[in-house]
Amino acid sequence: MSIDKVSDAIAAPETSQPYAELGLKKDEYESIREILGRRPTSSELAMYSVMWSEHCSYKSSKVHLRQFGDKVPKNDSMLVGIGENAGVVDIGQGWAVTFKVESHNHPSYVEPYQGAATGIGGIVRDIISMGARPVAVMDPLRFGNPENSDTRRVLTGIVSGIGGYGNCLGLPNIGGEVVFDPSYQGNPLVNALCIGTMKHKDIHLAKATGLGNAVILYGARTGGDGIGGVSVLASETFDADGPAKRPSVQVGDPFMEKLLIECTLEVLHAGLVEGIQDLGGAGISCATSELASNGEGGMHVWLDRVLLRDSTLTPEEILMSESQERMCAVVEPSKINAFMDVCKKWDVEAVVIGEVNNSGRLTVEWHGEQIVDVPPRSVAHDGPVYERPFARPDWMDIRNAAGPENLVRPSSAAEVKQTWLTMTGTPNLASKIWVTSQFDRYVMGNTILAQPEDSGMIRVDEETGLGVAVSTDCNARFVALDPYKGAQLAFAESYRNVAVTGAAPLAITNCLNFGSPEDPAVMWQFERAVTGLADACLEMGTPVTGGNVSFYNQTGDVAIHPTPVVGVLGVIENVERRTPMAWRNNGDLIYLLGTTSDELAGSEWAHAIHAHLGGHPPVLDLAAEKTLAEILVAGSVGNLFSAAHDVSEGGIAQTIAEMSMQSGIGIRLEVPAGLDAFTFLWSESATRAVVVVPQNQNDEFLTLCASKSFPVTKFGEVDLSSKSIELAAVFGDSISLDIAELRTISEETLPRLFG
Amino acid sequence: MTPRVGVITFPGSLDDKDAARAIQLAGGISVALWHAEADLHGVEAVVLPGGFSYGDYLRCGAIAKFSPVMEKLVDAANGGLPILGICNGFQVLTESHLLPGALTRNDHLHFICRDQKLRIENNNSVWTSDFEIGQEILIPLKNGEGGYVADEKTLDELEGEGRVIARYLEINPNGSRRDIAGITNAHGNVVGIMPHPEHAVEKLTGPSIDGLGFFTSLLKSLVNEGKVTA
Amino acid sequence: MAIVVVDVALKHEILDPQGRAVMGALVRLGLTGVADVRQGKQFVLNIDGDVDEAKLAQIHEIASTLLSNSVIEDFTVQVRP
Amino acid sequence: MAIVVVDVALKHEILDPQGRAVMGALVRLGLTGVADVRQGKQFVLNIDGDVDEAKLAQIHEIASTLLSNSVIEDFTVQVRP
Ligand SMILES: Nc1ncnc2c1ncn2[C@@H]1O[C@H](COP(=O)(O)OP(=O)(O)O)[C@@H](O)[C@H]1O
Ligand SMILES: [Mg+2]
Repeated sequence: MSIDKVSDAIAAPETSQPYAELGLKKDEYESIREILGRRPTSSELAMYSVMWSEHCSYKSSKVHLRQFGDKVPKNDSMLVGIGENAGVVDIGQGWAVTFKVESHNHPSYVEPYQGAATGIGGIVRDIISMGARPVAVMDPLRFGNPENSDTRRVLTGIVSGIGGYGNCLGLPNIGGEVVFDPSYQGNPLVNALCIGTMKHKDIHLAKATGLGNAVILYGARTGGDGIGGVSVLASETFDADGPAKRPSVQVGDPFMEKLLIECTLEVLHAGLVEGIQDLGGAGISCATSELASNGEGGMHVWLDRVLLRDSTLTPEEILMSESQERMCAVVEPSKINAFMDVCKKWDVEAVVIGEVNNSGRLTVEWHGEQIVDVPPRSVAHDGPVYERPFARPDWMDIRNAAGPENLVRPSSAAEVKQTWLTMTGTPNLASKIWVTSQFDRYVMGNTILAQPEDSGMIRVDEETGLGVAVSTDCNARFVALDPYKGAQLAFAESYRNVAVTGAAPLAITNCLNFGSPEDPAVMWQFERAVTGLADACLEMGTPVTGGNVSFYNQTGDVAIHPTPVVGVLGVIENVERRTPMAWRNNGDLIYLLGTTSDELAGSEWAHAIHAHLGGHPPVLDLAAEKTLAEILVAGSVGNLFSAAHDVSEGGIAQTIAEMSMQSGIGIRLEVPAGLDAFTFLWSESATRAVVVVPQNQNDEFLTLCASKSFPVTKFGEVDLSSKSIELAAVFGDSISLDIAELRTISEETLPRLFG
Repeated sequence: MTPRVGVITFPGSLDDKDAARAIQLAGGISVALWHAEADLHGVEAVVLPGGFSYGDYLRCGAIAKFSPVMEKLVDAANGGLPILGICNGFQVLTESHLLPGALTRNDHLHFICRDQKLRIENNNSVWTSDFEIGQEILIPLKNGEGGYVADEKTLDELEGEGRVIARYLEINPNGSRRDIAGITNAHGNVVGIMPHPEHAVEKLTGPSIDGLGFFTSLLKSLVNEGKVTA
Repeated sequence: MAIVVVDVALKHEILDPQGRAVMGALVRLGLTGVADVRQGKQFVLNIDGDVDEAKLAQIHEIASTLLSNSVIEDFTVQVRP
Repeated sequence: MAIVVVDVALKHEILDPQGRAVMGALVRLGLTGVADVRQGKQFVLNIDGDVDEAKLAQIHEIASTLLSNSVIEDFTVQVRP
C-alpha cells in the first residue's frame, strides 16, 4: 500500500481527492490548498476534514456563541473560561470546580448502550484533562413517544449504558432528566455532564510548552473504531483491497477509563506533566493540533509509534480514530521515566509519539516519510466560520396564535382529583426511580443530594463541609414557542433548582441541541436561544464556563424541539444546611413563593392531556428570579426552611405530589383566594417555589420576604397524623389524595413501559 | 493502641476510600493495601471493598483472586484474620473459596441501587457482634451481580450452622436464595455482605448510620480478643 | 427436539474489553503464546420438534435483530441434532 | 497458530435469568416451540504455535479456575485447527 507523502503532494498536485465524501465543501477544500500552498496529503485531508467538521469546529455556531464571552461581565470566580476543555470556577477555601455537559446523541441512536456509555467516558476525560478529580455525573436525556416500541430499545440501552459505564468508573450519578416527546423519536438526546474538583494549584491546561518536551500518548490502544468516514479516503486513495469499511461506533472500556483517571491524577500531582489533553472527537488529529497551537507552536509526531489494536490501520485512520480511553501528555524529557513508572503501576500503556518544537508547524512522519506538514492553528482554530442565514419561520405565528385558552379544563372537585391522578402517572411526570436506581448514587461517599431532589449536591471538602449543587433543565416546549424566552426559562429553572437546595448559583454550562443549521428556521431558533441565554447570564451575573453544540438532530426535514439544556452550578459553604424536598415536622407551614397566573401554553398539562403545543410561554422576570434565589439561600443560611421544592413542569400539583411522596407525611392545603383550583394547581408560571417553614421561624421568614418585597402566600400545613393530601376550596368542594396511591401511580409508569 | 485495618485496592476498586472512612469513623486506623503487593503490612483486619476489580469483565471477583495480595490473604484468613468483603469484596471471597456459594447476575438483569432493609441473623461473627439478633437495619445496596446462590446442601448447612449473617427484608433485590444478603465462614472471622455498610456511616450521606455497626463490631472484637487494647 | 446454538462475537475492529481483560489474566497465569482472546456470547436454544428451513430462517432473523447488534457484532447459527 | 474455544455455561440447576429473558423475547417475537434457552460465554483463544498435551492441560486448568466458577458453571474446551 502506498503512502501519500508531502513530497507526493508537491510532485502530483492535481491528484483528485475525495474531500466531498469526507464532508468538506469545495471552498473549504480550496482554502486548505491555499493554507498549504499545495494539495493536502491524504493524511492532512483526514485531519482537516475531521477538525473542520461542524462537531469539532463549531463553524455554524461560533458567530453566535461569541456572545457568551462578550456579554458576560468577567466574574471573579472564573479561573478558566470558555475555550479550554472545561471552564473552572473558584468556589472558595482554595477549591475550584470544573463542570461541563456534552452531547452524544447520534451514536446513542445507532447503538444506545455504547453510544451513551462513551458519552459518559468522553465528558469525564474532559474533566480530568483540567487536572480535576471527577466527582459526579449527570445525564439529561430526551426520548421519543414512550409507547413507540423503538423508544424501549433506545431508552433501555441508553440507561444501561450510562449505568454500565458510570457505575464501573465509580462516579455517583446525582441527577439528570428523562423527558419524552415525539419530536425526539428518531433523535434521542443523550447529554452527559461531569463535575470535577481540584485545588487551585492543580489546574492544568491543554498546551504543548517547553521545547524538546515529549508528547506521550497513553491509555487504550488505537483501533479502527469510530472512523466510519475516513474509510472513504482509504479506499479512494489506495488500491481496491484496502481496508474494509470501518464501523463508526465505538465500544467503551470503563475499567480502562478508571485506570486512566487514577494514572492521570497521579502524574499531575507528582508534577510530571506540562500540558495535557484528552482524546475525544477527531482523536490524535485534535489532540496534537490543539496542543501544538496552544503552546510553542510546533510539534513533530512519529505516527508509527502509536500502539495499535489493529495493525492494518492506515496513517489516515490512526489520525482520525476516535478510540476511547486515550490521553495525551506533554512531559519534560527528564520526567519521562517517572511518568512511565506511574503508567506501569496502573497497567496503562504509554508511548512517546512526538516532541514539542518551535517550527510553527505540526509535522507527522510515518516510517521515516513525512506525511503531514501544516500550521497547527489552521487545523485546530482557524477552521471555516459560517454566517448561516436565519429567519423566523412563518409557522411561528400560527403556533403562537393557537394558545391553550380553549382546552377543556377540569371544573369540579372530582375532575380535579382525576386530573391529578392522571398527571401523576404521565411518563414525563412519573417517578424516574426505574431509571435512576440503575445508577450508583452512593459511591465516593460524598453525595448529599441526588435524584429526586431538585439538584444533585456533592460535598467537596469533608473537613469544612464545602459543597456544590448542580441542576440541568430545559423545557423544550417553551423553547419551541419562543426560543429566546424558552432558553431563559431553562436557565431560570436550573438556577432556581440550585437555589432551592440552599446553594448560591455561580456559573453555567450548556448543551445546545438543535436541528440542521442549514435550515434558516433552525438557525433562527439557535440564534434566539443563544442570545436569550447570554442576555440572561449578563443580567444574572452568571458566566458561561463552557458547553457544547449538537446540530443535525432531525429526522428528514423535521427537527427536534430546540433543546438548549442549561446546567447551573451553585456553591454551599456547608452542606449540613442543605434544604431537602421532603417535610418532616408536624405543623410546619407551607408557603408558595411567587405569583401564579393563568399560564398553560407549553405546560405538561396541555401536552399530556391535550397533546397541545401553542401560545406564548410563561412570562419571566429575571430580577424576580434572582430575588427568589436570594430568599431561598438566605432561608437556608438562617435555617428557616425544613423543606423546599421548585415549581415547574406539572405546576404546584406536581410539586406538592413529589414532596408528599418523598416524605410520606400528609398535609392540609387550601387553594388561595383569588385563584381557581385548576390554575393554581397546573399553571406553569415561572419564578415560584414551595417552602416549608417551622412555626417558630415564621416571623423571620415573613420579614425576609417583606424586605425583598417578594410575594408569598401561605396555603397549608404539615399534618403528621395524616397520610394524604387534603385540599380545600376546590370549586367549592374539597379533595383528598392518598399519598401511597399517588406513589403507586407514579412509580408504576416506567416499569410498565420499559421494565 | 488503635487497631489498624487494611483496605485492599485492586485496579477498579471503587469503594475503598469509603471503607477507609468508615473504619476511621468507627475509631480504627485504615491502612491502604495494594493488590500487586504480597504484603498485609501487619494489619489486624482487612476489608475487601466494593467496585469492579479488573473491570469484572470475566466474572465478578474472578481475576482479583489471582492477585499477589490475595495469596497472602487466603493464608491469613485461614489463620483467623478478620476479613470483611463488601459487594465486589464478597464476590472475591466466594471466588477465592473463603466463603461458599457464588454471586450471580441479578434476576431482573439490571444494576440496582436502593436503600435496603436487612435483618441481622447472626451476631457471633467478628463483624456483627455489635448488633442484636433480629435487628433491622437500612443500608445502601448497589450491584449488578448480587444474587447469592449455592446448592441446597450448602444452603442448609449455612442455615443450620447459623452462618447467614443478614437477610433481605421486604424486597429481595436480586434473587438471592433464601433472601441471603451476607454470610460468614464457620470460624466467624470471614464475612461477605452484598449491601454496603460503609455507605451508611454518616447522616449526611447515607440513609442511616446503621452500617457503622460492622466496623464497631470489629474493633470491639479485637479488644475483647486482646489483639488491641481499648 | 433440536438444539440451535447462536454464537455472537464482537466484530474484529471493535474493542473487546472483556477479551482483553481475560488475555491479561491468562498471561499473568503463565500461559504462553496467547496472541488474542475474544469473549463472545452463546445462546443455546432448545426447540421442540423439527427445525425446518422456515424456522431456521426465523432464527437467523432473530439472531440478527435481537441476539446481536449488527453495528458491532457478528453471529453464527448452528443446528445440533 | 491454533484456536482454542472454551464454552462456559451455567450449571443446569442454576437459574439463568438472561436465558429466561431471551426466551421471553423469542416467544414475543413469534418463535414457536422454544422449550428452553440458556445463555453462556464463549472464549476464543488464539494461541501461537502448537497446542500440545501439556498446553491443553494448562488450558483446562485455567478454564476450570479462571474462566469458569465450578460452583455454578460447567465448561468445555475444543481445539480448532
Ligand atoms: N454552547 C456553548 N457554550 C459555551 N461554550 C461552548 C459551547 N459549545 C462549545 N463551547 C466551548 O467551545 C470549546 C470547544 O468545545 P468542544 O469541542 O466541545 O471541547 P472539547 O474539545 O474539549 O470537547 C469548549 O471550551 C467549549 O466549552
Ligand atoms: Mg476536550
